Amino acid sequence: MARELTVRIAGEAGQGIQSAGEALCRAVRHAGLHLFAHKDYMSRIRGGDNYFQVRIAEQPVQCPREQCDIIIALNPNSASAHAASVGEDGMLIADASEGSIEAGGTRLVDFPLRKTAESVTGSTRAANSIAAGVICRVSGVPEGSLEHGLRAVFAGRNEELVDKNLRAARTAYKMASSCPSPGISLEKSDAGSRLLIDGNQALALGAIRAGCTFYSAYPMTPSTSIMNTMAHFAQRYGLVVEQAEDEIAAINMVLGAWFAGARAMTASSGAGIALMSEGISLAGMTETPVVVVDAQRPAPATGFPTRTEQADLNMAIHSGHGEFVRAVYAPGCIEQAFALAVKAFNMADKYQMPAIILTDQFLADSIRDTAVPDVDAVQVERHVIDKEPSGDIKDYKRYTITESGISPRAVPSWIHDAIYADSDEHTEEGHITEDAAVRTQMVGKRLTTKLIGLSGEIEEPEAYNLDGADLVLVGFGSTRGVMREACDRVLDASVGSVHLSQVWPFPSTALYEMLEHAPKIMTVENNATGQLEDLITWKTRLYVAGAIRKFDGRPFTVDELMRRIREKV
Amino acid sequence: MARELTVRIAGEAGQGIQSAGEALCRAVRHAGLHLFAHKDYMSRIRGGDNYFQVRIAEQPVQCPREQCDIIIALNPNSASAHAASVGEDGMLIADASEGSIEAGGTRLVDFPLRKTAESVTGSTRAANSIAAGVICRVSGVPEGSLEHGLRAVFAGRNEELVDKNLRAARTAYKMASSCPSPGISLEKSDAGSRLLIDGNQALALGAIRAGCTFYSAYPMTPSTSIMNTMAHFAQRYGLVVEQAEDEIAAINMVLGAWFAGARAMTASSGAGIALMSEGISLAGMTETPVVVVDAQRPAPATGFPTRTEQADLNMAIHSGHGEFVRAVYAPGCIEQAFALAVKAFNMADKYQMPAIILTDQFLADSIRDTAVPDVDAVQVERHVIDKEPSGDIKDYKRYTITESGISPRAVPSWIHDAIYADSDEHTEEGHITEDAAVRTQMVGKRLTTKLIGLSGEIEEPEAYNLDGADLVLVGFGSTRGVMREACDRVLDASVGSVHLSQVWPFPSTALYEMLEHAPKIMTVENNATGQLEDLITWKTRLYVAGAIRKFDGRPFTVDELMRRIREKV
Amino acid sequence: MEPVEFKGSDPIAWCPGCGNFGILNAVKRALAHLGREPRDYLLVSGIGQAAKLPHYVKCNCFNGLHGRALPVAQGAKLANRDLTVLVTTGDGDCYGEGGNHFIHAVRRNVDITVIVHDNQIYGLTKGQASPTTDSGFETKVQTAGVTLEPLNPVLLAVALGCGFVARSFSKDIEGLSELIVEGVRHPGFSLIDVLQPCVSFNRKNTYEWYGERVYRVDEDSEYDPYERTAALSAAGQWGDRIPTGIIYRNDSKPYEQQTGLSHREPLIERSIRNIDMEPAFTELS
Amino acid sequence: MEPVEFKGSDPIAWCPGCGNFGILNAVKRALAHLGREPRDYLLVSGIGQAAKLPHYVKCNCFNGLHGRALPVAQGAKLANRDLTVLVTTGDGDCYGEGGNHFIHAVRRNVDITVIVHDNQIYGLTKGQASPTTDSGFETKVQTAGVTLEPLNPVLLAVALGCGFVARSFSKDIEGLSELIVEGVRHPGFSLIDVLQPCVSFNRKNTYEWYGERVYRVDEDSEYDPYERTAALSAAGQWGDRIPTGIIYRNDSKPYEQQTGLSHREPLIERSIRNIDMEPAFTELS
Ligand SMILES: Cc1ncc(C[n+]2csc(CCOP(=O)(O)OP(=O)(O)O)c2C)c(N)n1
Ligand SMILES: Cc1ncc(C[n+]2csc(CCOP(=O)(O)OP(=O)(O)O)c2C)c(N)n1
Ligand code: SF4
Ligand code: SF4
Ligand SMILES: [Mg+2]
Ligand SMILES: [Mg+2]
Repeated sequence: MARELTVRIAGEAGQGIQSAGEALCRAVRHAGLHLFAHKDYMSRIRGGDNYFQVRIAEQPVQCPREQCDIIIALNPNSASAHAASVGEDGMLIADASEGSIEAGGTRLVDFPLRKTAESVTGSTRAANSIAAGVICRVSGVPEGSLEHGLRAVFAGRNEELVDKNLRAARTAYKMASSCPSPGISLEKSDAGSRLLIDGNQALALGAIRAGCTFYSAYPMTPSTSIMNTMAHFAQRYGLVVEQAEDEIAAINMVLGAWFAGARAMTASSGAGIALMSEGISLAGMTETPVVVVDAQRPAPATGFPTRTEQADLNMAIHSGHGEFVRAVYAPGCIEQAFALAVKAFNMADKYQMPAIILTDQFLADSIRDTAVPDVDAVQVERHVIDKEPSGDIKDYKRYTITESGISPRAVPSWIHDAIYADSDEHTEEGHITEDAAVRTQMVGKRLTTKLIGLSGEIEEPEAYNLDGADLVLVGFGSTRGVMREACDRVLDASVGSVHLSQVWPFPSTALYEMLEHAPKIMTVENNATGQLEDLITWKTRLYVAGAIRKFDGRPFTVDELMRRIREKV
Repeated sequence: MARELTVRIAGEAGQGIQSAGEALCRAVRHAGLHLFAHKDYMSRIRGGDNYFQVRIAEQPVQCPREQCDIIIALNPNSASAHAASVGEDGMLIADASEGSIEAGGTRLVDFPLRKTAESVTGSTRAANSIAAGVICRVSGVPEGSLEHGLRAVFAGRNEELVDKNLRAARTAYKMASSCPSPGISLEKSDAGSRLLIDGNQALALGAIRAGCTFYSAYPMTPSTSIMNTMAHFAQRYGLVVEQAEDEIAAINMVLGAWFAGARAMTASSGAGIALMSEGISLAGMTETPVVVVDAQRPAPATGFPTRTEQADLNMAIHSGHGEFVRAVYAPGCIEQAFALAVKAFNMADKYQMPAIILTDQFLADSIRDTAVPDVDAVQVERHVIDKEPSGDIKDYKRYTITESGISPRAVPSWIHDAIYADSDEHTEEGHITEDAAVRTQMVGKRLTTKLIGLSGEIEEPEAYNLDGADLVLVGFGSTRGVMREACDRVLDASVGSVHLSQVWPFPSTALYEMLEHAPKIMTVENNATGQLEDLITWKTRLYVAGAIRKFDGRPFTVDELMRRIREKV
Repeated sequence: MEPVEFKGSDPIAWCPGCGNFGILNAVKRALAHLGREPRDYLLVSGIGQAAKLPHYVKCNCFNGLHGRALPVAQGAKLANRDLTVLVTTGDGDCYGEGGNHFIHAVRRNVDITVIVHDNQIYGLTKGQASPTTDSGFETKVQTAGVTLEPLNPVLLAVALGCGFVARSFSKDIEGLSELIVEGVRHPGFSLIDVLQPCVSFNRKNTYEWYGERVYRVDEDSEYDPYERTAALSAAGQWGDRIPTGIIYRNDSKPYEQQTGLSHREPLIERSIRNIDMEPAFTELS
Repeated sequence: MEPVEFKGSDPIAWCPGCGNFGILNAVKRALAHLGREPRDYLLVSGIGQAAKLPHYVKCNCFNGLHGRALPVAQGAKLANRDLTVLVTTGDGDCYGEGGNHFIHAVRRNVDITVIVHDNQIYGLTKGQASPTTDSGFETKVQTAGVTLEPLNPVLLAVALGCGFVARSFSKDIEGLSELIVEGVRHPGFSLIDVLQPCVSFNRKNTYEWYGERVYRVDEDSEYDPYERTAALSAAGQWGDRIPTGIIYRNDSKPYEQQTGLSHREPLIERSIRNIDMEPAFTELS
């Protein structure tokens, strides 16, 4: 096992934990170390109790740990609340002079966070930068890296502010030499030149790469930062980013843009995706491509707005009335988020259908140092009739019956003929029909025939450590990293894992072949009913011997997963 | 086999086929004969080609035939279009003087429909009553019954209009003595005292019986006549019937009414139900009961607005984000529509969840003579705390954790305490929480625990002719009648059937036990992907050997079903 | 171009005598008058009788969901600003199911022209009250007569600051086609609410009923549609006298100009085969 | 009753200094002043910061979906007309996601009182533009500033014929609580749009900004809220001077009176255990 440290900054919403955490990530990466960071925050703007946790390691890491080596808390309440999360030899750093702290048996290191901030900057606001300074010092991150991190996060803000925070952090860095050491010092690795992005940024970048020029959505946690990222790059990449009046408008605008010839995307979380159901069905009927991201959060209804869950799988597969083809992708990491965004555009375009990307708050908000994506590994394929040949088209019919079920899609105004797209059952020309025979033919084309092609382009499930495994974990989406690491760490049994990054059409054959001889299959899901487990039963008839489910709104840590595996074997 | 006749009135929208058909139904029932009538109509108000078909029999009948003994067409185009639907010894009655008719080999009986209407009433509008008169005469329905039927249909209209139509029909009745006879004369039976209602009326009556006092919906074919029926009875039963601005408003108004202590319902077709997805999820989270009818029509999107399909099964089970309990009923006939409406209210109320009733255009618009429902066979159960005991309640918590998972539901203002219902994850008091342990407990209560009780109250699948059957048909919803009759009629094999009137929670155990030893299972569904078949595989792992699917927007006739069974065995 | 060059091939499914025929003729005339090719127009509609119109015209058509025509039209226009985008919608489609899109589309001010076939009824679903149905009107659902205040879409649009608000009568084919031409030429969101007799379900607001009431605001040569106060008062009129013509105008900048979209090539012309990710990657590394 | 008797037990999750505190106080005062028991009030809300309010008041609460408070409130009121039903909602909740319900709830005129915490921003989702955000305002999504025309909800409501239209400022606790009392007493739909500083995300429309601009329409003793023309013009004001108080009133009959509901026992009092189906069966046989 690589050597590592897990550190956490805890405090109220509004205390700047987010900026301190991001600065820390950048500092760590600058120091040449790998990291995995995730966020835990409440649905409020001030107060409460949030944290930002960074796992720092010599090797790449893809999931969080349960216990921390160092927790720094920006106020006494948070300190008390987080004391139990400090690991055996770890420490809780907090400002004991600000109020009483219930640290239990945890080693408490007193540090004058607010006072230092005040004395250096004249206000307590910079306590977050103080925390960043302390953490860097204690974890052995060089002072230069700390500065780099802070500068990056405050880039573009006024000089005075940047200066104040830098001074605060530097002072803290010095003062923290008196803090005890966690007893591990990490060796510099090769992380320095890697990207530092979260799951939502990766999706947005993938969409931009795929030629998405129109984005419309309605704000909803945890999808909103996709819109922020698209807006951020709108100018540079010439995108139109339009906040819609509601999610129904968003998906219908996106459909209009695709129909007109652009590539477009929308995103929301479960409630918004539920509202888009009818629009998804419209995409199915009119054979208009569309890419939709569902950044899942615990439901039903409003649920836990800022937490994580994987309980929209059934909805993603079955939402919308009637029957039509769709693809549902479930990226397991930041690289897959980028690559599958491109694939979703290609497939939506090719099969003229909705492509849904299922992520969740955990993946959306997790930051990891990532290799710069090889943009050529994921080809952008365009599936409308190009402008040049468009001029020669005669007697165009939008819904021509073809062998593949795919009717060549032309761009309005590029061809001479008029194009009719219709949400009623329609003729090849796209006009309303009531004819039984045409209906049967169109359903065949839209559904059965297209499905044949689509089923040939399924993302293969990814096997890890399957050879000789006594137990195989199966999961989809954001649990990929934690499953893999559990395979590596559980030593009293040979554990393998299979990760699905596409859940519809379900990779039935591939999965069956992978698992047919597995002695024992166990699903790992962030939901309560075992939705993946049901799909496996339905689609492969394989026997799932056990299920590890978690639905408290928190992601799996590798420690919890290992414990639960051990309980079951 | 009982002796029977199938007759059809065909013509354009706006020619009064609907009224003539209804008059015919009432005449037939008055004559003491049984009947099954269904409608085939286009999504337009004038023109096109519609028909109204009545199967008249000495014994009760529950499904349509493919071929007709008598078709009367109100214009030459319809005559040509319907000629092929006339059975071997049948006849096509039409007005050959109005235009050329392509009757093929069909026996064409010329009758001056429009001219007679004109000469008797001064206008051709009454041609529909002429048709009713002719059909009655030819089928042997007494003149008195014909008059009864017309009077019933025109009840409340002005006397002159009634008189004109009666005179037209009587004249036609006389003139039609010259028409050939179909060679069958039916014996009077006992249908005279039975109700004559369609599936939607049965649902509305069931809802009224169940104490539904608030109905809100947005018009959508084929659900609209539920709203019409509720509105029709609003005054008599003191109902509030409110047309909503959209389907989202409808379900949310209905939830508000339930929360306040009333019983309420909404209905739509697939597109509207898709829009309600988020509201259904809200019902799940707030544990507010709600009854929703999905009168299915062919989809996706707008599809075939006036035709039939059973392709919303998956959506009914999985719509809405997140995980929560729900029940989905699928009445197979008019009696079940009434009884399951009552049950849906009881179960929604008891388990504080959405209860969805899946019907379709075929059942919604089919009229059959039906025994007056035994209202005591379906008990109305009320599951809120009554007004009397409410006064004594102290420290009320809306979401108290109980052994059954059901938290007693109090009515605002009846109890002294304030009631908090919340769409966020909440404490027992109903306040927003972010706590992981509370979440886990609430999911357990809402989902797992309640499911235990709910699973004990599943409508059992209904077996027909299973003993020694070589082949068992399995279906849900509106195919009940046609499957049963096919069992009776297919003589070259022993065919049984199992009908599911509840599809969620799925009656896994009961179905498994019924079918475990069946030599061969075949599903019968009005959809393209075999959604019931998938449920059977997933939930019972039984092997479905064959599937009869129909998705052209038309219902199965018993003749088609038999033919398709024979092709497969 | 001639109107006949915009004749569609699909058989018409409206009732004989329906006011929609007049609107169809006016649309074809306007498209011909505007002089673009069929390929350059896009008609977007929702669901209803009105929404069938695009099938009867030779030009591009997206016939989507009930109530959702406006977002589709805006998305299409933003993707290809060279298209001339019109919406043909009903009073239920646009002000009922689609009400939220209506108010926000007015605010967004994308350059589209919206023709509402306002028959004050739900035609296709057989005669329920729509948002514009007069109070007291009885239907199978509103058995005791409509109790809701009818929506006045013209007043609503003026109140929302819509840059082009007009009313017409489907019988006045020439006047309507002129308004459509004007609406299309107006840079920004244009509303044309068209009084359209439904001969099957609206037995109150008939050709005669409208005929006796409509007058043109420009009969009064003083009437200045740029005057908001006068416009608000004209827009408020309904009953014995119903104003038609351009009720209100202003010169608010359309979305495309505000966002600079009108100075850039249309989104659909952008080559997407090899978008350079370096700048983004660099920024995020 | 005293305001303190309406104090809820749930800890408040708003930011210190938020304008919502003033609204909360005004609501408690108004409920106390109106003199009913906590059990007789129902507060319905959607999702957003504003929508958390009912948790902080001791009375019945239905905290539903973003944008959907109005239909829930209307359904509850129609089921039990004896409840006093209020809605606490945000500018995004009520005019954005819920815009369609807003325009039709005004038309339906059910006797509920709607308090919109109008902070001209999406607070809970961290500062995107809402329908009422001023043009030019920059956010993480509207990086080049809002281009849409801001919605004027007061003008919109007057144009829709709403029977009680008021505006207030959250700092004016007394004035607001009086308006709430008036709104509740008004038989029919009442709108109170409350200017509410969001100290975390709206750095433009601050306490000071509003404070410098608001004035009460009844300062002018001539102002008659029953005068529609004057009301339309007052409602149209925004910018240097922002009118508050009761901008518009009329005496249109509420839904309950129009439909006769107010003369019958509330739906929830109806015994449902043995409803007699004979009349219906007889009619249909
Ligand atoms: C989501 C949804 N709800 C309801 C319907 C049913 N529906 C179709 S058209 C229509 C009303 C049409 O009225 P209007 O828009 O005024 O058009 P008109 O037929 O009068 O021209 C309705 C309610 C639908 N197709 N989709
Ligand atoms: C269907 C749906 N879409 C989006 C959201 C996310 N959301 C929660 S609150 C909110 C906006 C809140 O703005 P506003 O109503 O103005 O309330 P404020 O927080 O400003 O008081 C949004 C978009 C949601 N919960 N549900
Ligand atoms: S129903 Fe009315 S609106 Fe529809 S086509 Fe017929 S006359 Fe026209
Ligand atoms: S974000 Fe704004 S509206 Fe929300 S609580 Fe904070 S200050 Fe108030
Ligand atoms: Mg209409
Ligand atoms: Mg707000």
